[in-house]
Amino acid sequence: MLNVSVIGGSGYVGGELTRLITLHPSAKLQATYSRSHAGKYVHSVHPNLRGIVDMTFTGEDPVRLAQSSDVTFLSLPHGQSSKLIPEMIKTNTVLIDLGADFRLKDKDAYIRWYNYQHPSPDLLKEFVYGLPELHRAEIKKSRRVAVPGCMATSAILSLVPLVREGIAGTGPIIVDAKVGSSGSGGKPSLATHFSERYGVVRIYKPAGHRHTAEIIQELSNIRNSKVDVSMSAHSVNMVRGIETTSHVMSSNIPSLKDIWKAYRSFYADEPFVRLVRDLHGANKYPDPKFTVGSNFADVGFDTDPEAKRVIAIGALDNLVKGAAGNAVQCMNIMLGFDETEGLKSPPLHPV
Amino acid sequence: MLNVSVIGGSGYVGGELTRLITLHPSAKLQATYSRSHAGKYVHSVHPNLRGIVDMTFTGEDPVRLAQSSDVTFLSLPHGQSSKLIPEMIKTNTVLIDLGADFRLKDKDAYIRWYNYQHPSPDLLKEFVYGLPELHRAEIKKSRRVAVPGCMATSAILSLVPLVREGIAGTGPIIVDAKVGSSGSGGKPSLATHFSERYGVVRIYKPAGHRHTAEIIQELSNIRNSKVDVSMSAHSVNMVRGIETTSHVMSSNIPSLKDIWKAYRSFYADEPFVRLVRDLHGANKYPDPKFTVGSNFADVGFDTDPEAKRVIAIGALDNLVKGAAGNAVQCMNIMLGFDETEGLKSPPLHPV
Amino acid sequence: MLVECQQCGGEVAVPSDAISGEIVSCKDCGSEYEAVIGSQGTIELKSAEKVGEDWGE
Repeated sequence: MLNVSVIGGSGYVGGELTRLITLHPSAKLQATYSRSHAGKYVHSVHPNLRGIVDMTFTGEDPVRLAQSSDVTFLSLPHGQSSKLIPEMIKTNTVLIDLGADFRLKDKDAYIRWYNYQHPSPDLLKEFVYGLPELHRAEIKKSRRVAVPGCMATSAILSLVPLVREGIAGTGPIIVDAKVGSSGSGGKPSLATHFSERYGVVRIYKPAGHRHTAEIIQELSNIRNSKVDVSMSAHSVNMVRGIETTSHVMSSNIPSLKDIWKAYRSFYADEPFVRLVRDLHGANKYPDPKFTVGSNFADVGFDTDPEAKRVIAIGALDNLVKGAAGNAVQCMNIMLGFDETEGLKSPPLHPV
Repeated sequence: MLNVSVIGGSGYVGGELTRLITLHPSAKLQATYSRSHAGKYVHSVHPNLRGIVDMTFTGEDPVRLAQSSDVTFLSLPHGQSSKLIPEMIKTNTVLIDLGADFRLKDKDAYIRWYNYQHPSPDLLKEFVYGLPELHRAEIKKSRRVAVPGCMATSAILSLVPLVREGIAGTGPIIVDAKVGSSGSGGKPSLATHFSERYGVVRIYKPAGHRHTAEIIQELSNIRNSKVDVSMSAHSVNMVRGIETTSHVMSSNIPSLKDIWKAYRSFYADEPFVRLVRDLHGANKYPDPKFTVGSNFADVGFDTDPEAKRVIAIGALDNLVKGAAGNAVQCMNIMLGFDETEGLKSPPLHPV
Repeated sequence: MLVECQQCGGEVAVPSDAISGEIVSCKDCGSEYEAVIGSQGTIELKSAEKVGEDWGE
């Protein structure tokens, strides 16, 4: 049995990691660290886990916890893991960081997108960008993974086949993202105050959203040249879920059948990517409503030839494939387990 | 591996049974019957199951399906299963009816509560009321179970310890139920039209709700004398979930510590009942929000001595412990599996 | 070390290395206690309940 520690266990992602670990046949939760909730029972913060996780949060030094754990997940607010990782990296724990501090390869990108002077840029090359569909081989050989941002995951997965075939990347790509409230975490604020948050379609970041950096990095990597991507993000009336609609301006718009071929050839064997483009019914394209609680990323497309535009659609559960589920998938790859271990729950519907 | 058939697979309960069967290590879905959707892929009706259940609905005769199945679940609209069961009961399939047709022992109760002349009253004694917490021994010996109604399950489980200790049952018990939209199934109507259903607190049945009959039957059974129970039911702004607040008028109101003792002694070893009464935090009492997707029934209480009133609170997921999950739990008991087999998913939170 | 909760009769787990004044809570009902460690290592629980917050809507 793997000894697993979660550093930052009281947040929604920390809670989701804990939930998924209880479902993993070969992993056992050794400790869940939360400075602010130390000594409190896990279920006082995660009521869903009452009767399932009989443990209190620990306030013990996270580096010592990492030392005694086979796998250490870090789900801390931005800028926190880069304070711990320089020490943790000296232990032989497998490190999976769900924060943004080690996702980007270029330290200048952190200044540009996060207005953040990275304290240990030399460690950036130690971490693999934790998107199995793109970096499975590298993840397999590594012990250090940085889990992608939730919006980036949805946008990248929906765009990769188009970039690879040269359909996307010749012109600008505009990602229009819609996000559920769980994406902004468990800390209350005026923005998340029910009477203010309920029923909004709030474009909280028209431009300059941080996840754009990862999308540019990964798509440019595939195309071997800079890809022009920009993004706008909206809060909408849902708790779990991300939907990204990427507008691909392209001079080269093939037939729908060819696009099917591009997506199928790239994703045929992927356990967690589903192609969704149905001619009938109310649900023809990907919709986060049908991914809730599962590690699935649903991907679809359409074309708008007159407007020289291809539309790439992605939908996933921001807490699962957008964070904790993807982290467990990377753990499975690094530790040699079947990739679906602990991640087999079908989405709930209706919910 | 058990061969399992679902008769009535296109509804929300049929979809939930299908989802849970995919999680059961010893059960395999042999067929899912839907007259109206015969020939269509399961995921055309249950998009969440795309890539998980690669099967089409069958229109084959349900009695023949039952003949070739180890276990047959019936999740049909009210009045349908009593047309099939007289034939099915001659086969040696294990029969689990999620409809109301065989829940009540007294055929006159069907006239009183359902305005329904039961076509085969002699078969009523063949079925055990499928609430394991009350009838585990009988279910174990039986091969015919009628799964309780979702509101009845929440009310009964929250009231049983009080009835058993003579705290509830001396005076009237008024159940005030709040129900999610998935309780009214998958068929669209004006009542479920989004712009009409969204955000309501709609008391759709102030009196005479059918599930009252089961609550009276089971509580009177415990008390060995008629218990005066009535219920009002409301649709509220949630998809999954039931919350019942039962107002117990009682001349005998013990201390909170004694009530804890009554609940703990009855439910200490139950795998799916959680006692929820917390002094701190925003979530002191049971709330369906923390049961979504799991087979848990959360139960809690409070006292109002001046008003001679004890308040018993129940919360569960109407599609899981209120229907499909409870059905699978009964299957596990009848077939000798561990009761939690296929039902181990923790609730999702937040959702 | 398990001590009976005065509120609900449940079991309050007091860590073996608990020090006097340490706050422990009851797993079942959440009530909080201050651990009072006697000279011979006896453990007593003193209620540490301040007035519970009211989340009145």
